[in-house]
Amino acid sequence: MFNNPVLTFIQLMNGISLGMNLFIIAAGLTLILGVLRVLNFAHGAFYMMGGYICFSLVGLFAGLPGGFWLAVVGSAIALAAFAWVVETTMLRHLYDRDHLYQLLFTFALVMIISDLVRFNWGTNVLSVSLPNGFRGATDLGISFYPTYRLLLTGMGIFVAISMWYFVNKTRAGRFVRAARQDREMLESLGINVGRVYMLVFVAGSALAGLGGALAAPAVSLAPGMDAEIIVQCFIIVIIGGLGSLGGAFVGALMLGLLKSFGVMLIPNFEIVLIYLMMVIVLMFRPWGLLGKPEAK
Amino acid sequence: MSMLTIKNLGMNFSGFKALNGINLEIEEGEKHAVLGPNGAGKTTFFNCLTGQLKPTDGVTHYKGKKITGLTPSRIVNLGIARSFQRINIYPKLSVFENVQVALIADKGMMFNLIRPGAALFRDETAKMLELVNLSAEADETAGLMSYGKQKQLELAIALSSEPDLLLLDEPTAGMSPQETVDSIKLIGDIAAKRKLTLLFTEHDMQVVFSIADRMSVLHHGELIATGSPDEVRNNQEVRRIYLGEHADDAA
Amino acid sequence: MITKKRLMAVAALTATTAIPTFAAADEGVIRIGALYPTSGPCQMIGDFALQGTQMLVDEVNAAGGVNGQMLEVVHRDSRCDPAEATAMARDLIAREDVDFLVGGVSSSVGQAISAVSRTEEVIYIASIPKTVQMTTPENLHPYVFRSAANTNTEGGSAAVLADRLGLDRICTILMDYSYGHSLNEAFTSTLAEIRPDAEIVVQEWPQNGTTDYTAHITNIMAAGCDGVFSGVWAGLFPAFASQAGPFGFFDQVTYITAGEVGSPELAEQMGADMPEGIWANSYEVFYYPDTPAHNDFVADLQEELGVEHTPSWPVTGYVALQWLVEAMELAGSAETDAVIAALEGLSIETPIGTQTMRASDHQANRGQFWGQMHMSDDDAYPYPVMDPVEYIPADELMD
Amino acid sequence: MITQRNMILLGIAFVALALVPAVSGLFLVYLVTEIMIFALFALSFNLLLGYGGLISFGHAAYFAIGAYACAVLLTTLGWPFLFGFGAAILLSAVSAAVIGYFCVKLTEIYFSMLTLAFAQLVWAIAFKWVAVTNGDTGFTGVAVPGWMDEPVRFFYFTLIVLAVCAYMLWRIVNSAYGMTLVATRENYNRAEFIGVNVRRIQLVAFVLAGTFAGVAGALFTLFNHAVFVENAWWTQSAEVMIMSILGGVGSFVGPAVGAAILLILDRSLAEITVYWPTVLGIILLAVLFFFPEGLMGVAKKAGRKGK
Repeated sequence: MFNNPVLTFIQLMNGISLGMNLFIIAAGLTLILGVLRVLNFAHGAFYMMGGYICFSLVGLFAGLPGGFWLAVVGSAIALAAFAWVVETTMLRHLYDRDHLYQLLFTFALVMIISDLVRFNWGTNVLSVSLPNGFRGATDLGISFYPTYRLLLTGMGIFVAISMWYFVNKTRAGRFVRAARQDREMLESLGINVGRVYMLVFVAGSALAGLGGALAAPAVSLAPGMDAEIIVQCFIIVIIGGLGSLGGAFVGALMLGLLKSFGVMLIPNFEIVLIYLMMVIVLMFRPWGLLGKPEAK
Repeated sequence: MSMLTIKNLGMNFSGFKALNGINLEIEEGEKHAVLGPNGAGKTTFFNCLTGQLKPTDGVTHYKGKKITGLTPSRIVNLGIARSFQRINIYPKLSVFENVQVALIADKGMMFNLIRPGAALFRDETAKMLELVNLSAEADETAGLMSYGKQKQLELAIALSSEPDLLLLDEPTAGMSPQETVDSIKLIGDIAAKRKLTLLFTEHDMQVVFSIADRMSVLHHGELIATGSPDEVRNNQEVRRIYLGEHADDAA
Repeated sequence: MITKKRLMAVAALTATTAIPTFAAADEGVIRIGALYPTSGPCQMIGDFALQGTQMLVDEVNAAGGVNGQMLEVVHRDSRCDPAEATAMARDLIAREDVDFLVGGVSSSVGQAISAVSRTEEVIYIASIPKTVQMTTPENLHPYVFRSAANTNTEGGSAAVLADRLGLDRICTILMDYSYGHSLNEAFTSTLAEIRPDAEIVVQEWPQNGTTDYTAHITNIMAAGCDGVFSGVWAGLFPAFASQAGPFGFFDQVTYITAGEVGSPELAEQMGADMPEGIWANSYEVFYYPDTPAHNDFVADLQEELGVEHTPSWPVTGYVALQWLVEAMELAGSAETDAVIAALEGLSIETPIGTQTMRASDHQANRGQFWGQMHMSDDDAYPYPVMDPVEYIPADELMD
Repeated sequence: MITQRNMILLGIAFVALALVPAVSGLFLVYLVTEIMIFALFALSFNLLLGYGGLISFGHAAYFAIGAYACAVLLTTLGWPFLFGFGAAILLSAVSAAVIGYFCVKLTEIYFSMLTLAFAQLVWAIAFKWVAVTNGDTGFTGVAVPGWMDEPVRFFYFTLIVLAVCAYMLWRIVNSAYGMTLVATRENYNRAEFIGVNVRRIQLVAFVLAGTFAGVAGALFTLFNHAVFVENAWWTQSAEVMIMSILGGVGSFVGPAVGAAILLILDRSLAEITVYWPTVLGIILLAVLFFFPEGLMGVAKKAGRKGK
């Protein structure tokens, strides 16, 4: 296959753009996992909500210039608000409990959210049209490539850089890093840990919403889309390392590339291979490729 | 041959030398105290001996057998038990069960799927509780007892492993003066009765001199003196950097 | 005290299980157990199929019932989950005392209901599941009948179309589960027969549950085929189309797709996003054929659903029940053995034409509506429609 | 002694269950059979969760392995029933031993994730190995021996298997081993320092839980004459977890009661509303926030108050 450079290039782009879309969603998950230590099974449901809300907002903003972009931003904000409600009314009361109960809480959320979506939007497959100016393909010199997927790639990189900057270069980011390592230490410094948790949960969920909204034109909306994405996100987060943003970036790229080149190299068995990869990483490097082992 | 021979023990936490080149021999029947201020590396030292941590350097032999690199449970099975500075018991189990489980483990019954656990070693458990003066509290939930009693229970659990060598990490930490006196007397009695070799860390000088027949001083991860209490007390370096400068801490 | 409460819990458990009442076995009523998904990912299909079922029941009851007995539909949610469907099918038989089972959507649910119908000796009409496995000799049993077209017909009719369109280098993209693999067998074997020179160039198998097809799209476009046979069914097609479109995929190849992409529901949903000129199929389309029977059916359905442009799935539920009703009338009874005997070889007039239930494998000769998708000229219905549209019969293709 | 009284009550429950076919219609026979199968599954799971404090997220794997093995051995290979049934259980045990060996090396979230990853791998293999498992179509037409292929007979067969397994589990959790397992849950570190090889204790729990899950899986196959890939999907693992929590992980029978509650809720809610997942979700939230010890926890508390 590599004797066709154009084909190889397009597959590379396919893998990267898919990986970048997955990264946006997985970044939110890994952030929440790293700081709150909550295995958030509802993250996929948040992603789904983001997509559906985007669908409605696109209809609402149909007349406005840049309506699609407003809808994307609106979806992220809506999810942030939703997450805030969930966190302040329920989740925060579970932090001190066994993580089993947090897990179960997110299950309950998944059930309720999937019903909310069904109630609100029905079960028809809904699609969001590609936004104006992004329907065609762009000449990259080597070949043409769909413009919207280039945009997805760009958005993924943009999110990665902004998050890197936020976590590593800002004061609030320092707290997040500290909370990831040692909650007690942060408390002793007089930081309101509860607020850090809340902000992380809200920001992580907003990323899920953003990812869902951006994916909407590319994947179309249907009940059950949450279950598909959550398994992929867990794979990414595990491969990269729980809580590691860089790890999520690498994991998402690996998964994207495995999907694009896997169908050429090992057709039919990529699904087995993906889970095998997850098992092997956990067996030999449970903290992930880029994560750090935890001190006992 | 010494009971415990520690050679060149070192522990390196990504660049930070928590322990460095420790050499120490403990003879059978000895009551050996390890002194040092907070952060001197006492708990790390114990953790390296008992398998909780894998030292980055050195080897330890117990009764001629190398124990470095063994898991904690293997080391316990060889006859070394320990207590912890922070209370380390089964807080939700009853006091009785706390000890009973330790006896089940000691007698190698822990993989027995058939014999009801609650019926095993009841007499032995009762005896052990009597030994540490907890008979009256047998049915209480362990985590709800007073701090001092939890410490006593901790001791009972450690003794249930029927050790020859008992490591006690700050056995009187957090106790009131009266509790401390009682507790030290208890430990001394039991050690004598059971012919135990004791290795313990302590920050309270009173305690150390009342019970130890040899002692070592740990400072910034290094052993700066070993000997009888008098020898150590008169050691120049110890006086200079420990008793002299940190007299208040040590008191 | 722990123990007393434990006893109470057991008692409470017994009480709650006892709450569901036994259906009174009313002699005058024939009970039909319908198993369609009304939650989860296949809900849309289930809702419509159930409406079609109910419509026929209402018609029959309005006309005095079957052999003087009224029909009654009892529905259970099969949730697109075979284990659930198994339990529900049993529940319908044991608790609701139904005389017949109809329904199912996915192959696995079809197989699951068929397994129950075999052990419980209750007739089951598979109205939607298409996999040929249900009627292969090792799985066939006296109680299962299929009113849906099977994958042989669906894949075979696509091959007929490929032949007619003069395609010689063909790529396939089929979902990597039994539906896709069965379609593949039917398509390739029929093609080898009717167009031996055609070559299958590349075969792509997207994973179940995937939402990204770009790698497959790229492979197909690089393979240089002139036609593509696809099993990316209606539920997945919008995503596929939005990913393939910008690559110029649909301009480069002639795209023939199974899986009801031509259904009016999907066409209305996608609107201008439906790629022009692709070939797609449907169970039914309200605008064809222009026969009295079909027009009556559409009119009734319009009234039933309160919509002008009717969806395609109701016909599946409707026809499944039609088989039972006509067989009972022929047999003069609702006795299982008599109805089986009547069903075997029976021909009925459905809204979409005459169909016959083969005695040998209990498969109806249901054909497929195929057509090329174009934006409609009708201003009142500004959606893509099949134009031209035709019915490709099943008789030559079913095996 | 409480233990003895509990045994007597379980005996009464056994007799009450045994009377079900005599006093009720076929549908209760079916429903209770299904409840008994999932009760066994939940009891096996609780050995890990309730007694070992191990949050396995892939318990469905052993259920599915037992189920598929039973189907394949009896049908494809035509083994005699007892050999096939026994070998299926043995295979679950062996798989649990192999998988568990790696899983117990990890703790907490990592343990959960590795069990999930292995279970998904089992699912992927079941999905792809069409020649043996029949893939997503499901393995149907299982050769169930004639002597049990009748609802009431199968009901009694399940009841006896459940009673035997529940008795064995009961003995196990009350054994010296069971006490040690609880100790490792309560304080991993302390258990190590009384000389307990905690990993090995946990591995034994993993294997035992996997074995009994395999029994439940094999029963499921015999009951339905079929196995489906969905039985290996992670939602099945989630379901058994929900059952255990609903009933209460702190008591031996809790998870079994939870299995009954979930199945009955599932069946009856679906008849009342299409939005049954929401109702179930809200019930789950209520349990989480107000009755974290599950139904049996509530019963115990009420009992104490009553006294």
